[in-house]
Amino acid sequence: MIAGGMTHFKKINFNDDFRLNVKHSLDYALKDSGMKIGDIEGSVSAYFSDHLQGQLIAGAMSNDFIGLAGKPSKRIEGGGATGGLAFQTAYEEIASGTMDTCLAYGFENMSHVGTWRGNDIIALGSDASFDYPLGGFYTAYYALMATRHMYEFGTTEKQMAMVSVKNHGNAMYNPYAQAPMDITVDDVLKSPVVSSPIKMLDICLMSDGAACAILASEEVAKSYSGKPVLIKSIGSSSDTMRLADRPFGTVPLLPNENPEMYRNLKYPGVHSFRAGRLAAKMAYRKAGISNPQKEIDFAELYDAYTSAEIQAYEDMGFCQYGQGGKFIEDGRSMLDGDIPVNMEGGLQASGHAIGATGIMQAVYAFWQLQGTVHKHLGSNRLQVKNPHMGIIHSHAGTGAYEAVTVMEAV
Amino acid sequence: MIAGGMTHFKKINFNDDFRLNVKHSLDYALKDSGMKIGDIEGSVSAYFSDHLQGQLIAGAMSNDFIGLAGKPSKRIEGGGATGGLAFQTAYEEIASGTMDTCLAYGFENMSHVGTWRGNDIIALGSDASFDYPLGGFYTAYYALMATRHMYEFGTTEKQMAMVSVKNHGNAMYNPYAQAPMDITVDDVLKSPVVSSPIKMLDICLMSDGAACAILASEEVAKSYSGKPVLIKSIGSSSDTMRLADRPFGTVPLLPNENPEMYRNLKYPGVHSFRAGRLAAKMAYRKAGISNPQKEIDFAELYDAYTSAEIQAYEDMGFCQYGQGGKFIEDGRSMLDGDIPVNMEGGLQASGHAIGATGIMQAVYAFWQLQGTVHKHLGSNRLQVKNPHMGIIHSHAGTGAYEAVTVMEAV
Amino acid sequence: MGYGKLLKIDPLVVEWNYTTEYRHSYAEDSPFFMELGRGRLLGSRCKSCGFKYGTYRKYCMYCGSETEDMDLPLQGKVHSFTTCYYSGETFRGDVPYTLVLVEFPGIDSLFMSRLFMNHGEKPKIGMDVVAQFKKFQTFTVNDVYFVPA
Amino acid sequence: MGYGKLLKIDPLVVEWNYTTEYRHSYAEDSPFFMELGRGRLLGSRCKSCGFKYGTYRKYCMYCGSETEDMDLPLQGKVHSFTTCYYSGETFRGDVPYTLVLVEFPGIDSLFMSRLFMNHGEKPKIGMDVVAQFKKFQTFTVNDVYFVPA
Ligand SMILES: [Zn+2]
Ligand SMILES: [Zn+2]
Repeated sequence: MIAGGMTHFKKINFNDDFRLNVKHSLDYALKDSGMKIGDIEGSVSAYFSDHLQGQLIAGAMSNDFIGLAGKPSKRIEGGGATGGLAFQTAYEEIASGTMDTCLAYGFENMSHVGTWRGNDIIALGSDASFDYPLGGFYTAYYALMATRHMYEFGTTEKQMAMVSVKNHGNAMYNPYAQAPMDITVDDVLKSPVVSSPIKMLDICLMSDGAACAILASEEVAKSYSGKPVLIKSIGSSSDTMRLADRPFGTVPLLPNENPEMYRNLKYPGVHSFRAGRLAAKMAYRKAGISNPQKEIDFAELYDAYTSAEIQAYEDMGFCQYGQGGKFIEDGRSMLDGDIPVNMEGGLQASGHAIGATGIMQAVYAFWQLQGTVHKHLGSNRLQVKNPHMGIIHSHAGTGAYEAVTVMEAV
Repeated sequence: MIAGGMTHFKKINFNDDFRLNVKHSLDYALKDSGMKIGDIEGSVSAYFSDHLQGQLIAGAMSNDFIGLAGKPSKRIEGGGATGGLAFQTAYEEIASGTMDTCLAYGFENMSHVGTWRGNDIIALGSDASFDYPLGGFYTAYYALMATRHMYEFGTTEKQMAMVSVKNHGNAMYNPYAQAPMDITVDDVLKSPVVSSPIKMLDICLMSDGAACAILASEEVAKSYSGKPVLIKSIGSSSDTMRLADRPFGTVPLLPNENPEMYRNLKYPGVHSFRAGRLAAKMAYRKAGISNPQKEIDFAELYDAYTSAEIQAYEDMGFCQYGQGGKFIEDGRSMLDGDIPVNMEGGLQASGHAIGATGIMQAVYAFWQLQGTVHKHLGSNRLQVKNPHMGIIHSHAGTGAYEAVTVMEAV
Repeated sequence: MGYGKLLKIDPLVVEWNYTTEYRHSYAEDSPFFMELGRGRLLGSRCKSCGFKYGTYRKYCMYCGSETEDMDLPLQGKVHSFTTCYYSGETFRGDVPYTLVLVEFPGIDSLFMSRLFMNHGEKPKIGMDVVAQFKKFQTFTVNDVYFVPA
Repeated sequence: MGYGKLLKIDPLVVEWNYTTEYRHSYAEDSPFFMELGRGRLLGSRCKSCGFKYGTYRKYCMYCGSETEDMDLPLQGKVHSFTTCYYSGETFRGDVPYTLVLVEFPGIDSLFMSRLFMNHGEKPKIGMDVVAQFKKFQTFTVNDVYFVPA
């Protein structure tokens, strides 16, 4: 990866349409790398739903707007993992020899529809025969998972609130963030319950915004950037769309785990994200990571809900299953912890413009690994100290798709 | 590629939902290759629009239905080129080393909404500010192109009708086809005008259906199939979404062309598909094809409209620009012509279940190159004699995306 | 869509309505929805590997074989729950409501449904619940719901 | 969506309505739509490479620079045309209608619009057409249309 850019994520941005958001993010990345649009050989676009855009084939529209007409392009969709999967697809465009430089860009303008309608539209991304007509919507599905996680492992609402406090607080130093907030655990606990145990301040935002990343083959990367970052490996997996269909089996183990740890755990049930674990396992294997707790220096995890961040600590192997609540309680994912998570605010506070999100994570990770946080965010406050390796992680549909990418400073 | 399958395309299929259509097509492919679902390492799904399905993240739903939960998957979208681009993405999954076997599958159930509403939904795949509100819909856009093609090159409505007669007639011998018809040029010319000069029988169908293709690395392919077919190369490109934005420049030349041929042609304007030409040029270059007229034995071209098939003859370099009408008139794309096109009926008569279409083309091309048409279609009637190389081609949004893949018998 | 209602200028924002009638076929899942009207809650048993699905599914996701219909026990336990105070637009009038995942004895996977309780009752993991059926079919999955046993 | 109207059984097919209000912002294209109300048809000229766009576009697709607004000539020629006897649902009441791509002298790209003619007149490539503006703005691109010159 040789450059990235993003727009300031906003609740409503009527001034710039999705195409212009993409262009703003791209102009930033081009300037940062000294590249011209003509240097880009093709693109992969990412957005979640036609229903949110009120425009179909929106990928092609942004493609010509930014000046890529006449070059290969296609759109990736995978729910909340859309951006993360598009980023991986751009990697594959290069790894397969199709292109030497590829732009991955993602966008979403979620302000076209109201919040309740937005919930409804996103809920149509669950089984339209069996789940959605119950009044199913995504906060409820994640809440069902959180309830069970609390039951299995003793995770508390207070621990969930700590994630919110951390991420909103981190965002105070991120000028791109939509909702920086200096809040307390009590503020979170007292915010209105949306779907028990998930409260308003446990939930990510709906945003208008875009992000992009320019990827290149190793050889070409060197000619554009003095500080490229290596996409070390990609991993992804899937699971059943319906929570009710999730199996009760055994944990796919990471190299630093053993079966004894989970003798009585029926996995994944609805407490954990099997696809997240499988995606991480694949990415770690390809990257040669045998102990993620020691080798990974930071992570951008998919915190659509605070509970999901806690679950992701476990899925990614940052701690054993069941220890996710304690992980945040012990401050290990804090900015000064041993594996800082969502240093820029995550989806909770940076924003969640669905198609853009996974690529936004890649850009933050890129800046962290380059050590250029001061340059892009205006201060060093959020810079992880000398990071060597980081991961980005996103998912869709309570884990129906998950993507984990390992990035390395070189 | 080691196996393929498809459902019978139908105008309405309320008995099988999109997931079951995918499974039917997959079961056929697995049986044909002797593979088990467990042998598939991951998948790429293809469907066009959430608006047509009434179900978002429909890729993930079919993924678990067919038994691929726990494996990597993602969805590709690119309008009418969706299936073609997904097929290429599956190729890249393997070429990039991510997987050794990959399933590409596509589906669309277009009977959820009425035909006029379907037109409206597909029209939202054009610029929602500048084009759609005019009463723009895709037949009209292609008609604007056809009108100009007739003006520039003298192409006639009768030549267009010949394409329809050919494709509907070919489909008479294809049990998978939705609308086999023994019709005459006069029947086509007398069918109701939809958007002048395009008439009802110049237009493809809207279908319910699915298709799938199993791809594998060369090494693995040999262990499953005695007759694999090589994906020789892939090419794709894009163009502006709005017809009004298309430039007036020069023709990207194929190796067997020279600038003298097109001295006075302003290209592409709205008479030709620049993205189709660029996609073909890329695919030919990678496949080492210097004269497509001599080296390509057959083609599955995107005949959403009869005019589009004529335009594609030229874009693909089967004849010079301007000679497309003559190409069909001379019978060169007929079953017994020198480059048979759409031997199984094309979108005109086989059907057009958008996400499935590009993959349906791949399956037909696969059977042709294997020489197994008799086995799959019940007779040898549509089998091209000893074909060595064929191409498949699809596009979106009057050529906003185009995909050309070269396949070779080995 | 097509004609705009002016919402604001600078930038110019218009409101468009988009509406569609969807013909939604339950297709191979039709027996499940039909039988709810007869007071039967169908699950599926794989003819080949024997897996018993708590949510109807005509084909086995583990071995690919066709399943056969089976009556689920009408009594089960709450595996997880949530009470919704917000929702999507369509269900705005229903809040608050409680969703549960139900586990049935001897069945290998779960079933999602609504749980109705008396005022003051609280859902709990492990609590016994029993299926009830709507008298007038809505032809949705809401034709079955659960109450405390 | 959410509640079904029964259409048929075996298989069970229900009809669902899906409806959304979209707040569609013309965003950076707003000046084009606003000025139609003042009888101006805006195109764009690239400040950097000089390309002249017949369809408004705030940024140049060739060099990426910002463009500046320019008045298009109100008279042009038909570059291509089609007459629609069918359409999408939204425009069902409008058929038949004619769409044209208009080329303007000195302008490098085209503009799509509706062409209105007297009964019996037929569109032709190369025919001179002139822009007309709706008196009451609909705040859509239909606020401008063409007639034979
Ligand atoms: Zn089974
Ligand atoms: Zn310019």
